Amino acid sequence: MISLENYNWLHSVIILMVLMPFLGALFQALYGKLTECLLGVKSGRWLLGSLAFTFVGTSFGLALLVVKDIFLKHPADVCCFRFTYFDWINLEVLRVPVEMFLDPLSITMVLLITGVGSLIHLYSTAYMSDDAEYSRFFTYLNMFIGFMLILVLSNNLLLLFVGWEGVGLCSYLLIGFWYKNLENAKAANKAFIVNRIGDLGLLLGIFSIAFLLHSTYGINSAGNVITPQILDPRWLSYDIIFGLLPSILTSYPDYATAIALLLFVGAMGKSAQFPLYVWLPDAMAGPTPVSALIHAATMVTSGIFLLNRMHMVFEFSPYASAIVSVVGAITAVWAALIAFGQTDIKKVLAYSTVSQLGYMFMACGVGAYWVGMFHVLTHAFFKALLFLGSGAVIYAMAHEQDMRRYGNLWRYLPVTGICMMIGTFAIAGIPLLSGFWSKEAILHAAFESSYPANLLGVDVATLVGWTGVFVAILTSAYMFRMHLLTFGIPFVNGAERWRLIPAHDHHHHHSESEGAVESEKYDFSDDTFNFYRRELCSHGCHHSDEHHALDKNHEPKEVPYSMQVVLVILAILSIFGGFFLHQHHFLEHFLSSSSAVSWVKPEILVDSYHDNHGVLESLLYISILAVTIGMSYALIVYSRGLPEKEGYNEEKWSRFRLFAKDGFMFDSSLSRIFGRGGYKLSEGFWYVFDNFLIDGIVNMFGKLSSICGEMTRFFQNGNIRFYIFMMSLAILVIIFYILKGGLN
Amino acid sequence: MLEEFISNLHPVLAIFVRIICFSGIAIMFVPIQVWWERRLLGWMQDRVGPNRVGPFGLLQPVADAIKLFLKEDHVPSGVDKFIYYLAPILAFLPAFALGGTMPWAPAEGLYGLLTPVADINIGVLYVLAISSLGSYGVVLAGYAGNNKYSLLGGLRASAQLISYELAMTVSLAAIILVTGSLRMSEVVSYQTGPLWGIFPYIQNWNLLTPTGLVAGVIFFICAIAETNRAPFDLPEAESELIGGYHTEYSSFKFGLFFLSEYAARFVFSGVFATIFLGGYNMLPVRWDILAVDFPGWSEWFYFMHSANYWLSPVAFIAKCFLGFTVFVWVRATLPRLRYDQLMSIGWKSLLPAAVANFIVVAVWIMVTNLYGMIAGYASLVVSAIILLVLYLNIKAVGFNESTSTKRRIKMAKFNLKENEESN
Amino acid sequence: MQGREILFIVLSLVACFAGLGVVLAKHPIKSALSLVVNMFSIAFLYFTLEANMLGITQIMVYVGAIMVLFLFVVMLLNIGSDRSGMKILDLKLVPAILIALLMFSLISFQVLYPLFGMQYPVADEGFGSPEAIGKSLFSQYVLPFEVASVLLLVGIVGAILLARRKA
Amino acid sequence: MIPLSAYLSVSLFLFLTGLVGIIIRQSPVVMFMCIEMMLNAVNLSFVSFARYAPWVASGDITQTASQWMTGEITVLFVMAVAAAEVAVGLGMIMSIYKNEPDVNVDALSNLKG
Repeated sequence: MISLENYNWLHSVIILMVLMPFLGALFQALYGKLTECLLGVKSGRWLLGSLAFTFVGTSFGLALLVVKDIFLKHPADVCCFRFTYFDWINLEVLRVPVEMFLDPLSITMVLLITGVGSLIHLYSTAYMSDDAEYSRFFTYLNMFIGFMLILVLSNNLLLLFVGWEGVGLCSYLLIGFWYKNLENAKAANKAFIVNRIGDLGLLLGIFSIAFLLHSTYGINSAGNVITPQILDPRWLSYDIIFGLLPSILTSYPDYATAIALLLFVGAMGKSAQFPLYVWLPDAMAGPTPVSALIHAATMVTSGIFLLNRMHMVFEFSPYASAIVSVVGAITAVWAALIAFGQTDIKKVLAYSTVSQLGYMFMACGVGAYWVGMFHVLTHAFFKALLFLGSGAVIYAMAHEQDMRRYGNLWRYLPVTGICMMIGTFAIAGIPLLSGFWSKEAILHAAFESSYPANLLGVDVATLVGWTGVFVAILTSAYMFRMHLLTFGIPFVNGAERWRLIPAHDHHHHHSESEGAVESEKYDFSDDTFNFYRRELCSHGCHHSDEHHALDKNHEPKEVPYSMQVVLVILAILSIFGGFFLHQHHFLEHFLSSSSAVSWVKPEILVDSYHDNHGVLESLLYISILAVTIGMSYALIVYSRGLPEKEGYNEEKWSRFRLFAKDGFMFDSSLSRIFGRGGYKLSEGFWYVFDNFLIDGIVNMFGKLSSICGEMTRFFQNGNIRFYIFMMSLAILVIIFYILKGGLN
Repeated sequence: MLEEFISNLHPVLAIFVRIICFSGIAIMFVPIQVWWERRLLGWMQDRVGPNRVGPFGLLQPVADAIKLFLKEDHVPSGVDKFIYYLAPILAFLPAFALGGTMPWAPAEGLYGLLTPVADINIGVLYVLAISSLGSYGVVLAGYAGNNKYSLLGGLRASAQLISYELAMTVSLAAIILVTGSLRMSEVVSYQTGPLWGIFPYIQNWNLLTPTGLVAGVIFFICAIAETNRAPFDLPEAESELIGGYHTEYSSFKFGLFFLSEYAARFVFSGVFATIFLGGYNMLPVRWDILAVDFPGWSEWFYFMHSANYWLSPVAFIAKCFLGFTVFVWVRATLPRLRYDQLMSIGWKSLLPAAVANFIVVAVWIMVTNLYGMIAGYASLVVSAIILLVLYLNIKAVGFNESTSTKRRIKMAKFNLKENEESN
Repeated sequence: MQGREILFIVLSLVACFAGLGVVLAKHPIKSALSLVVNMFSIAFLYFTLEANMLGITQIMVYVGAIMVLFLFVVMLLNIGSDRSGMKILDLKLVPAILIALLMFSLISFQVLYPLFGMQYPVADEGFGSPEAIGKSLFSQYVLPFEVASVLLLVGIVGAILLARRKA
Repeated sequence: MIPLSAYLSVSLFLFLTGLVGIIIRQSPVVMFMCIEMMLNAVNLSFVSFARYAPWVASGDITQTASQWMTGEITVLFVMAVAAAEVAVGLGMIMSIYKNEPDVNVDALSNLKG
């Protein structure tokens, strides 16, 4: 530990870093409309946008300052700081202060959040410039950054939970940003509700940690301190937890598995892992910058962050780790397969995000936590790039999101195209780009895992490794599919595909289609124009004058410079970021040193019996081969434009692709089982309990009171003097009683 | 000699002597007041006034009194006899009882045995309590007359009394806060201190201090209202209610009302003089201090000091007459208010002003105790400005409202016209 | 018999008769006047108990304000005597008086009689003075004082709401 | 010497007179007056208890004021409450009389069971 005395300023810098985004949110919320009124819409929005960017940028600057003065000057393993500000909860046995914890892991996340966050704020100032509720958007976005910082910087589990719920709230608000469209509101609700399941898991995890600490070392029911070790009531803070957990978990290994799995359920919800991933694709209903920031780069990675933070618990439980990696692998494959059936560009990216998150969990599950964080970083670069690029495409294409309407956009959007190509290369794992490094690291970690991860007799780590290779093939295939469908110059069937849409008079058509939307608002059975209509619904109501629908006369234009700049920065990061972070094992050393307390690893972990030397030696070639296979598949199938089998007529689609389009029926069957099943169940309960038991009791009381009322209504004759008379009679009796010594 | 005689009396008898001293003066001065009022009114209204009976018409009040008491004592039929007879007495008593705690001379020597009737430690409250009793005579007279106009007069009187009682109480509360005592003699002796704590040779009469001035003006207006004089004489407005509550009274009973009205004005002027005008002191000059500070003139100053003592009853009566003159002056100058104006002045102007004054005084005393005199006066100015701004804001809002109503009415008329034209 | 006792007897007799007058007077105005007399005599009883401040407050609040309000209301509404009259044969009259007598005898035997020999202590200088009341009012009883002021405010608002003309 | 019981019996008499008055009178205004009288009776007993309390003659005013002024302070509060009560009560009576010019309390039994 460095002595903090030379770094008094850190104390205030950290809280300032957290407070800046909140201040921004407060300003936007309170004075947003006022500013627009006072300065006019255009300059007011300029001011608001720059302020929003400035607040987050200031946080980023502060984070850079901290890195420059602390982390670059000292070895990483001594850089652990705890800052206590004030007490939030202060009981005799429990004290939860508002305290921040600065270590390599949290500063990495802070840099990621504020850095990517400020870039996306910059992007949004242009992207949202003609939305009616500009300041509301930035309120939410700034607030999100603030809560995310609380999440990663907090030093205790309760404060982490505050951040966790806060980002969930912001995500909800931003998915439902265009809440006037019922679909968006439903998507927001879905995200919120699915996340509740995960949050319940996290809460239970926190509770069980608290229970474990408290019952083993804490104060028993008689109020006596059992062990003198736990005198500090801050037993929800990391430094206490990490100091006490190893010895407890060594003696109770089953608890380790239980806690780890509960925490993992929390991570699953937030990070969209297999059963709980269903909200993330729907979350694309929000504005695209939100998808880039929250649903690709930062919030969804908080599950990985949680696993990294609490990795001690997981390392005590090989079973839980195995489950983590298996769930990650299933998610990765599952989502990658679904991505093939998607025609909406943002949905492809959403499923790709889910798949990549699975990848990260694979890494965490095989014990390479730093690799998970590494992939979080690189993924943040290229996925933010891809989302923002897709946003640029959508912006240029009159808010059309269907890739089948695109094609040949290279000609019109060269900068976006190049940037997105870099992103595609990066995510596919083309060597030397950032995705390559992290993906290699994951596969490497899987094959050389030191875990005895033998679940039901299967060598999990090796299996996961091969799954990773398979997912790499799939990833490069569907990403190139997306890229080629969007930007690719078709060799055979000529022109840009939106040219096939018949032209129409803007205003006339618009009013007509709005009327149509009005009349059959939620009926999207005619799904050729499914997304078209949806976008119309979501955007049309706000600025029907400025936006016209896509038609054959549309000429895509390159997006504003402020958006291009962001794309270029992110592209540069996608190219060099991975290499930069990976050289000399920089990140590995940096992150591996991050823990509040060092502890002796359990002995079971040292024992390794699987032997993947051969695979490890040829891993580089295997992964390059995988990328090549995927890429060549995509080139062969999509270089001639949109294949007939994936056209507008879905009857010609293959059964697999149709199945994938529906997400393998997973979503709908979930709703069928839990929705309808729950309904039936509650109907049964209603019939039995409500009708007979509860109604019976209530009616009994009603009847009883009415009988009593009948009996006493004689006295209630409305004559005040009678009341007073009775009252005085009663007083007389009472006085008599008292004077007779009745109270003695 | 006189001193010995009085001091050897039985205490109950001594009290009677004091009462007679006080109320005798008050009754004695009623005819003079009547004459003075009529002459002054005549002068102010550019006419002669009574000038036939006696020199300068000085005997006119006597003639009036003889006429009044020789009239037929008429009792209307259907009145509640008991209340009818009770009302004039109830009107008469409080007017004199009001002066019970009022010192008309210093409590030293001979005067100390004669005044006040009772220097109790709640003298100011006593004044307020008794002045609130003044309404009973009027109200009951109005009721007993068995006459709609009388009843209306009584109603008005009671509403008016209750309304103005509040402002009066609060304005006196400010003075009590400054003085720190409810005892009348201490209120007077407080006023002999140096002015504002700064000028050593001038007495600190409450009317000379800023907050005291405000309180004094409010108190005097309330006193006018409490005695039902113009411009607050709605209970006996001749043009509306014939004579108000005393319409049905004649002869001696009317005389009692008449007497009590003049006595009440005289005594209220006395209370005003006691609380705001330095009581029985002749001039706001501190002769004894001057004598000490300027030894060359000390004999003359000491002479003035003793003159101040011996002439104090004269000075006090002069002040009462001054107050009475202001009563008459106001009556001659201002027209009678409308009933709603009366209420709005009482509740919307006087009461807030009195409360504001009270707050200013409280702040001033607080700040003076904490930070010294200069800061105290600064706080006085600042809080007065703040309250003024607040008042102006409220006033502005009121103006806006009224103008908008006017505009709305205009618009409505305009629209009506338009419609008519189109039809 | 000293002056004080005579004063007490006179005052209490006045108070009792005025109290009876409140109940027995046919006309509300007369009831009100009896009540005024009653309260006045109670105020003077306070004076005999050396509670000067309270006595004067009693006169100011009850006689000067509350009873004037009563009179005002009676006159404004022009309430006559009970038209139905006070029924002498009202069934409640006899039991009510019986109850009162019972209570009086009970309390006087059980409470007043034992207290008869109660010593009459010499009060301190300043007992019942404005200073003493003010000091305890603004130190120990400051919270009830504030609550009472709020109560008065609520009372004002309530009265205005109740009595204003419907628009 | 006036015994405490004398004051208390006056108080008790007035209280019971008020009570009887409430029961036998039918005019709401008079009933209200009776209530006021009862309050006054209780006040009188408070004051007399305060005066006759055995600790009155002990100690100086500033130290023990809060002890022996309790009865009188209570009376002050009763007065404040009574003032508020009268304001509201008379308002109610006014509105009752506006609806029915000749009011008998017995007739006001709309809320009877």
